[in-house]
Amino acid sequence: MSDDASRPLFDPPPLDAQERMVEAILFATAEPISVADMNARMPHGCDAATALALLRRRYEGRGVRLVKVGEAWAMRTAPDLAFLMRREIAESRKLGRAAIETLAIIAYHQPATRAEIEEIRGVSVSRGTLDQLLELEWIRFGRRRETPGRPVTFMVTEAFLDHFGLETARDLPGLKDLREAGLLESTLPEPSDGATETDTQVDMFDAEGNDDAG
Amino acid sequence: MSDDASRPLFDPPPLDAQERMVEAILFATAEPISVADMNARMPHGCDAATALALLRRRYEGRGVRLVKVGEAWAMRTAPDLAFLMRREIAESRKLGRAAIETLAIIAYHQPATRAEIEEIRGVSVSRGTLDQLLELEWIRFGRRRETPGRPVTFMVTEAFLDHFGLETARDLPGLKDLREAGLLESTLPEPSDGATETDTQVDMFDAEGNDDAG
Amino acid sequence: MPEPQEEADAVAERVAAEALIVDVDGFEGPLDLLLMLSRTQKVDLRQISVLALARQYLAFVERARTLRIELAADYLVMAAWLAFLKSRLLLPPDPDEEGPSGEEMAAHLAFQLERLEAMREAAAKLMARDRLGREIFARGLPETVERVRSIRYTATLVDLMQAYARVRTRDEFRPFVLDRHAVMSMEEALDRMRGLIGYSGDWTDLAGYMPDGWSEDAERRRSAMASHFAASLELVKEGRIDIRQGALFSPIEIRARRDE
Repeated sequence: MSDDASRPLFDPPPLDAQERMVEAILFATAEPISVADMNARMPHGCDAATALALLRRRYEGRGVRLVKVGEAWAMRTAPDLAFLMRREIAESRKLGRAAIETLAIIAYHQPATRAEIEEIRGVSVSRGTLDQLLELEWIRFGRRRETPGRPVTFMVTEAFLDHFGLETARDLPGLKDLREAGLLESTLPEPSDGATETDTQVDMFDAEGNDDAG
Repeated sequence: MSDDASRPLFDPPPLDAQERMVEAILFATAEPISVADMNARMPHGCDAATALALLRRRYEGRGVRLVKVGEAWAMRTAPDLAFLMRREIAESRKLGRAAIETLAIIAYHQPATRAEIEEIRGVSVSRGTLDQLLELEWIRFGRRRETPGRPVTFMVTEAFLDHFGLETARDLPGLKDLREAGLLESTLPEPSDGATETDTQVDMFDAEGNDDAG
Repeated sequence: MPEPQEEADAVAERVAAEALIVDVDGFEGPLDLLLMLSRTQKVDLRQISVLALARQYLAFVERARTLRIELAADYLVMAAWLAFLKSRLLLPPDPDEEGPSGEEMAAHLAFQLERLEAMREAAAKLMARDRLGREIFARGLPETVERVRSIRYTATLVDLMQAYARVRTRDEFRPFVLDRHAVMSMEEALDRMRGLIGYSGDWTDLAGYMPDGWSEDAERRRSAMASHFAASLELVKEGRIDIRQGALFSPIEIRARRDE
């Protein structure tokens, strides 16, 4: 900016060049900017208001638009594209082994204390596992057990029953049912006629896939 | 995202709508964004790359333009409008000569070990110099060199490319001349005058004819 | 090289050397100093006279010494190396000498200087580019992208039941480890019998070796008997006892072996 602003030494740049300038200024400034400020930045003789009007028209219907904020102007994404500004990272994950086992134990033995869960699982139950289940609202705290230390108990929730399509926790199939349904094997349920395996107990013990039976 | 990705439930939005989306996404951020990231944010079935090509053409000659930075894309003001932006310059810490030279050596020789940098500069590289460049996120650690001591190597980053307006490290100024003159080798090339390509750097800077983005 | 030129160079060299001494700290090491000195030769680095450069450098170091300026060790190391190089370049090559010739060493030094110069120029070009935040600008008013991470955990009733079954199945395996109240292992029986066998010189009924509390309950008795019998056979194999049974289903008797 020269100090003798009164004397027009040069012709102002053409309007489309001015439009570019306004565009760059609006794009890069960290705050909304007034027409006066734009004029102050642009070469002498520029008319930011006119350039702005052109630019505004150019951005009509685009992904970004020019908006007036008080006396100043800013670029903003089009409101209908707001959904792009939210990154929804929806992941569906299988519940981890520790969590599902803990959940199962609570469901079958509720109300269950942490110590009881650990006794049944044979390994300690981390705070994180219980937190996760609480957060999922699949378990909740039950009444404290009237034993030394008064440990809290855990129960399954309505949401749990909902999710698993159960009316009550008592509807959970019993161990015998599980065995009969073939759920005690890590492999597929046995054929319904039971021709090959005579005793479900047997395949439970001879582990995974030893095919030497034939 | 949706669990049956195979079945297109909805047709993707028309291309001009996709272009708007890419525009909005790019305007909303100061960081370069990869095509994969754009696709992840856009509705299912969108093709950000195609929309991006359209958008790039649209912004040709405008006050802001679309630039490629490594594998990502960003909106940047046109360089010829720098004079408008004087007020936006956030005075950054001035880099010392050692840091600048070290940066150049890493950029032109990458991946470069500390010993190699020292060999070229003839003086030891202080920890502070590398720290400063790491802090600026202009360099990063590369793979360890499979030589005795397994020294770490340094590479330039995407932020480096972004800062210096380079699409890839291959676009470094004068790279081709330096390589032809054998000055990117660790030793004087055989005086065979042919200035034939030697293979040491080829992996980094191979693709010779990258089409220059205007 | 023509004579007057050489003289002019010598003058320039002296002037430069004097200027250099004032701020030796301003140099980034001996290579940087050499590069500066080489500029006084006003030739392409490829044509540089390394011999002349070595002389300049050594003169510089000498001068620094007379002025009692302390030079860092690496400057002195370079001086020693250049003195060596100078002698190599001046003396006729010794055919018995190992290692690179003076010319090769000189060529490598020239290469190093050229490479350093090239990197300096590259650095300057790089810094002179239109740079982000100086000539080119990013979006000044970025809109924050909200990150909403929603993790939906899924588990089916079958998962749940399988998990429970898994836990309970593990439970049924536990007898091998935990439910020992009805099982006595052969190792246990063997340990007991090793301790007891020394006292029995005569044939004794194996049933007499059953530990207390293992004979009342049938299940425990069976296990204890079986393990003690197996342990006895083991001891027979070791040659520590003899074993006999008078008739089918009659008591099994053991005694410690005498002949040892």
